[in-house]
Amino acid sequence: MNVVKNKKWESGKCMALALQQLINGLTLGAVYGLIAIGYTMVYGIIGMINFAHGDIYMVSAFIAVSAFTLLASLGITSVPLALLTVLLLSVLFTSVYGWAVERTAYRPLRGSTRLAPLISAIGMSIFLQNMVQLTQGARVKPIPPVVVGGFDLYASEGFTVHLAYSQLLIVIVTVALMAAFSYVIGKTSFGRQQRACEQDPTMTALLGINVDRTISLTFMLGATLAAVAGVLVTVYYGVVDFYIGFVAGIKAFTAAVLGGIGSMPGAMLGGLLIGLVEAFWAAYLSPEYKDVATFSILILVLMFRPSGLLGRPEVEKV
Amino acid sequence: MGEPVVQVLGGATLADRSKDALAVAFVALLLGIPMVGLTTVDQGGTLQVATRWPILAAFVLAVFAGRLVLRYLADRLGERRVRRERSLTSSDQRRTAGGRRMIVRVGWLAFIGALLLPIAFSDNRYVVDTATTVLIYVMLGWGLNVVVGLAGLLDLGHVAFYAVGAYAYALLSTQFGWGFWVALPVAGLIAAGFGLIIGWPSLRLRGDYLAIVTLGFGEIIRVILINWTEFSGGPNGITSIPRPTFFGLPFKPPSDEPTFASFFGLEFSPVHRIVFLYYVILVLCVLTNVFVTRLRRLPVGRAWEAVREDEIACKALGINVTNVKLSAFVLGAMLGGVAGVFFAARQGFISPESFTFNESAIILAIVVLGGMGSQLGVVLASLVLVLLPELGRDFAEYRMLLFGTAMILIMIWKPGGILSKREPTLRHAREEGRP
Amino acid sequence: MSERQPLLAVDRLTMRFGGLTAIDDLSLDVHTGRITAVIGPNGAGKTTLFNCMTGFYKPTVGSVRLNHPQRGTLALEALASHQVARAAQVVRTFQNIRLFPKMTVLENLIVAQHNPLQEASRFSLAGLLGLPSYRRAETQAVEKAVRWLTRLGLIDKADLAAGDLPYGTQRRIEIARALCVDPILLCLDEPAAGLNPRESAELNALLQSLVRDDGLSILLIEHDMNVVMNVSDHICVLNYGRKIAEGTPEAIRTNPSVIQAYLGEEEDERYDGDKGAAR
Amino acid sequence: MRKNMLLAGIGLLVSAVPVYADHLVAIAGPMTGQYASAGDQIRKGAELAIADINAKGGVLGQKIKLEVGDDACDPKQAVSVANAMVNKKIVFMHGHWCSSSTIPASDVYNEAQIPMATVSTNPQVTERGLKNIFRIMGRDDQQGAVAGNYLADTFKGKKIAVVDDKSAYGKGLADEIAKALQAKGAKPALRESITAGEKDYSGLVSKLKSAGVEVMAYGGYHTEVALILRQAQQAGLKLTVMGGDTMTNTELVTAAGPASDNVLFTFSPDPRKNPAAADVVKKFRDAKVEPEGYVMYAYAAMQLFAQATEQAKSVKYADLEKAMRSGSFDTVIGKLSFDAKGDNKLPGFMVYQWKGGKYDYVAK
Repeated sequence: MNVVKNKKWESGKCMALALQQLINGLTLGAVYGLIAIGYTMVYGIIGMINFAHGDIYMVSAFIAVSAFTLLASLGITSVPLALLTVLLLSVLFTSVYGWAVERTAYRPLRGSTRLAPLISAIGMSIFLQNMVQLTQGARVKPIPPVVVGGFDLYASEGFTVHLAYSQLLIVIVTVALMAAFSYVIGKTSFGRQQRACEQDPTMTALLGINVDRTISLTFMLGATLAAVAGVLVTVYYGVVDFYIGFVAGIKAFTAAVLGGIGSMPGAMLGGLLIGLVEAFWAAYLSPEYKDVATFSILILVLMFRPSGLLGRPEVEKV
Repeated sequence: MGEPVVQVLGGATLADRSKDALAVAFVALLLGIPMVGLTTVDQGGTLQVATRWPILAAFVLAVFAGRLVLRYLADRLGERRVRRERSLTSSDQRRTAGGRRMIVRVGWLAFIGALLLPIAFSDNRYVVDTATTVLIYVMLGWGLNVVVGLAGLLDLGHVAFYAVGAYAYALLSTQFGWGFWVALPVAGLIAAGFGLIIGWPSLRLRGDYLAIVTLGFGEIIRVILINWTEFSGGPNGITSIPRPTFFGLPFKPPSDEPTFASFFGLEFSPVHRIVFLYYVILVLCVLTNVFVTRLRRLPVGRAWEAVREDEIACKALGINVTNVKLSAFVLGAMLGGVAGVFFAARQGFISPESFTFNESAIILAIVVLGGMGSQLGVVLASLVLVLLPELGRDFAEYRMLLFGTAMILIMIWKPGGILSKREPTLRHAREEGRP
Repeated sequence: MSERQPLLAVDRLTMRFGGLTAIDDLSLDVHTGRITAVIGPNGAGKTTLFNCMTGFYKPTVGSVRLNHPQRGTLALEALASHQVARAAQVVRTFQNIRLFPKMTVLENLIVAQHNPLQEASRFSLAGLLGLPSYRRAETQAVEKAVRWLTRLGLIDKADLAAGDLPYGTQRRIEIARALCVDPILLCLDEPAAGLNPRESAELNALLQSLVRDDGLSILLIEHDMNVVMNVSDHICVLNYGRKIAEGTPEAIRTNPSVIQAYLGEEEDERYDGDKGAAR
Repeated sequence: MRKNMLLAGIGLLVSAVPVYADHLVAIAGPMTGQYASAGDQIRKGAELAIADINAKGGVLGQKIKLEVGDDACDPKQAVSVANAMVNKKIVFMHGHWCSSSTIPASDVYNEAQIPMATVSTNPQVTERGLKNIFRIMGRDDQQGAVAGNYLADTFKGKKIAVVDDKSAYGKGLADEIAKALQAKGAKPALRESITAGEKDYSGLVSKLKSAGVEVMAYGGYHTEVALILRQAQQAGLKLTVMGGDTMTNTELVTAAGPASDNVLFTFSPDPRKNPAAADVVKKFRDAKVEPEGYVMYAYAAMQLFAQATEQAKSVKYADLEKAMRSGSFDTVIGKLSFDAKGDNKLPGFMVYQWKGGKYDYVAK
């Protein structure tokens, strides 16, 4: 008797839990996706894994914390105004970081071996982490909740599915950003130059396009997306520390490869997939093995689709 | 929008240089505002912004002056190099021959130095222990050098085999009471087996995909070690791992059973064990070096390099590329496992937190900084990468910052690594001289 | 009777990439002791044919049979690319030269003898121990390499890194390297591209001597009509993946459809060749 | 043979002659990295203690000098630090802080015969039969029992989840809490692990919510607790957390905000409440150091060394070890004495609660 009742009770709740995790997973995945695009763009244009990209995102989160605190001390209480200001500030400064990282650590290595920039990137990642630790302190940095409240979507047997406004914000900003981004890549002259550089940098240079500048802009654009992700994460979780770049970086890089490195829709898809896998695995199966699940899926996908989900299938050029 | 940094050619005027330095200082200002100029401090449970404008000003000024000086030096050096290169092209051939002899000489010197080190520092266990750490990394580096440097396979998960070796020895010795000398080769073989299992599915993937898959396997092994408590002790790790014995004679204070000290009539000193471990790994390193150097001159070694250079051409010549890659991967895994055994023997305690991705990154950095494929380069890079943080202990919190900076600077200075010259595996000129 | 049996028989081969048909129902025979040439405009499917024959692509339909004098009939389309070279002794070169650029010329040629040497080294054990059996094998391998290098006039370059040498030299090295595999059928993908007239004439002589003195059979993709018409015994013309003509050089020279499809382009190809030679 | 003996004798004589004018003592812990704040507390506590001891004339007529080792909580670096310290010929070590650093380092100190006092709480620290190690803090198993019993008594009938962060410390503590709950018949409703260092724990929160959990016993560090509390609040889940000694860190309050009032934790009796320590507490506060967390323990460790040395009249290992094992010492954390394993006999743990940015014993 008891058991039967329990079962029924569980099934309604199960639905609610699934819905809740769908929301949580999509939110998390959107953030991964935004960071992953930075990896994918840089890989597309110069064929290197920019290991410092996760740390660029971390830098932007710290900038956001400073900016939020500054605004609060200036007495700016309007949430949309504060958000917009912080986004702009963070994007501005973070893109300078993106530019400077490429200029100092990668450009001198252009045209050398494939691994040299990779090691330089690892060095840059260590540098940025420790730089932030030194200048901003090793302690976690919290901000008071910025966007509070949310909707209760659906209630079942004591479990309410809750969609926080901050989650909604993340999804809306991500969608808007993706739309703007496809426009930039697809329709503007920068986008054409960027795609041309991806295909054949030598030929692009011969056509009188400044390849260096295009690459710099690509890094800045990637940093912009990371900056937005950093601000969103600061708003959503409210806590940042100098180590977040590494964890998010590995996940986002995995997302980029899963989606097919070089493909921007692929990066977003990969990010969402990993976010969902993590959310559902954590809720239904053992959260201890969550990372094993993520990587196993990656490995399985690569076995059967060696260039990722949306990557161009590569015919071996002989 | 123009690029703020203008390429200044030789013969730049002071005005050009200061304009360039001004641009750089402007970028430094933008970089500095959020990180140096502003910070947040915790005041009674809430954050407050603190400003540090004087430090920011000093930072920007330092960048300006630094850029000015650097630019000037770079121009001067550039001019001189151009002049020197013009006059020196003819003796290039001789110089490389001289360089080769130099490398051999440096190698021997390093070996003799390594041999004498414990005698020179017989009462300094810190030096000997640090040297052991260097040798562990040399071993790891040589293992990964086969995979990355020779076969050109980007492996970001080498730490997996290091972990497998360490855990294999720890479990074999604590659970089954195996001695160091039996467990050492077995642990190496187990690591090689893991190399086979991981390599077989992933080696068909192309360059960077291989990188992320190996990274994934490295993480998977670490996560399993953390969670499978019954098997690996979970996060607690494995404690009280037996130390190696001198062919059955333990390094212990005098007791009833014969010990190393009592057998040789020495006074007991804990340094004996450390020196002994050092010599064991030194001997093994020498063996590894001979082994890898010889392999490189054999068909399999040449095939590794050929696969690195052009996989498709290898296939067209009838070389089974998968087998060649797998052999490199398995050998690298085995050497990684052996290094892991030494790590466990040095620590006496292992836990999953010693086998994170950071460790893989350091090993890879050793290979690339040293110069891909160069045996001596790995030794030099291990010295740099192990000693830098150790010497940097006095710099305390600046230590890792300097470490990261050094990695970038060395790469910019020598993108091919410290020793990037490739040595041919055989020569026609000498072949003809043969009887 | 066995004279009649072709060395290599391509039978109704079709290769599609998505919607694009690169080779369409192609049949072709290559006979022992002859130089067979495949010509056709750019994009006619010549290199794709090579890739299908040598295991780099799996053909959509059709078969490629090799009648090996010792090993019987082999289905090349089912073999992995390295097996084509190893078991069937069909060895190819590449249109865009694929040497091992950082290795020396001699090393390039020794790598080509990987399989017999690897066997002699007995899983590297004999090699590690430096056993005489292995040392003998290595000496023989070096001797063979030196023989080919001498014959192709490359011996003074033996210890130089292959990637640093001029284009024409690299082409010859690639051929020498392929010869070290002991092929029965040598497939050359535009061996004369980028050669100057003198080098091209030397190539003609080399190809003919390989067939005459060494008993090789050669399948050739070439744009340089000089080479094709002078050395080929048999020519097959492709256009848009289809065979449009086949026959002796004389027959091809006068074939109207070939002239229409291909020779109209000859001027362009000449120009290309000159430009390559000028590099 | 005789010559050997002679040499050994000379060696002994030489080593008996003090080479250093000062007694070198050392602390080791995470001075950099994620847990740098704990290392900082230890350093501040030790520095003041040594200043005080030296002001009173040092020990055995000689001053004490402090060496600081940074292991960043990395086991590999811990062994390096230990070797470096042995080489500097320290006579006493207070450290390390992370159990995973203390365990491998203690082997080195044991071999070199250097006594050590540690605050690492993992049972393995003293369970390996090493004679040189003394623990001045409670053990995770005691801690877990206190926390488990308190939870079972206070939150009778409510659903309790036990969660850990897969660190040696966290898992050990969580296992002991779960065991204590079981013993009291309050079976945990959920037993989960999370990965420390991540930011997203919404999966865990959803799971707690769907299981109707109101109380979460947590083994791990404060950073994750702050995040879980924030995310629980966001998801509309009111959660009470029971943690271990790491919750003493004020970062918890900064990061979790008002939700930190829902955090209970176990910690040794607050040394600041020890009337005998009032002077020292005042001294710290005058120096603008709040004697929280491990500050007083570091002070006590140095007191332990000074008093043991005076009792033994020697800094030689054999004498010191004997004095420490048999003696009893008046320190700012109470009267210290040790059992055969090296665990102290102080009354173990109290339950605390955060209230408005300060922690105090929980109101009964």
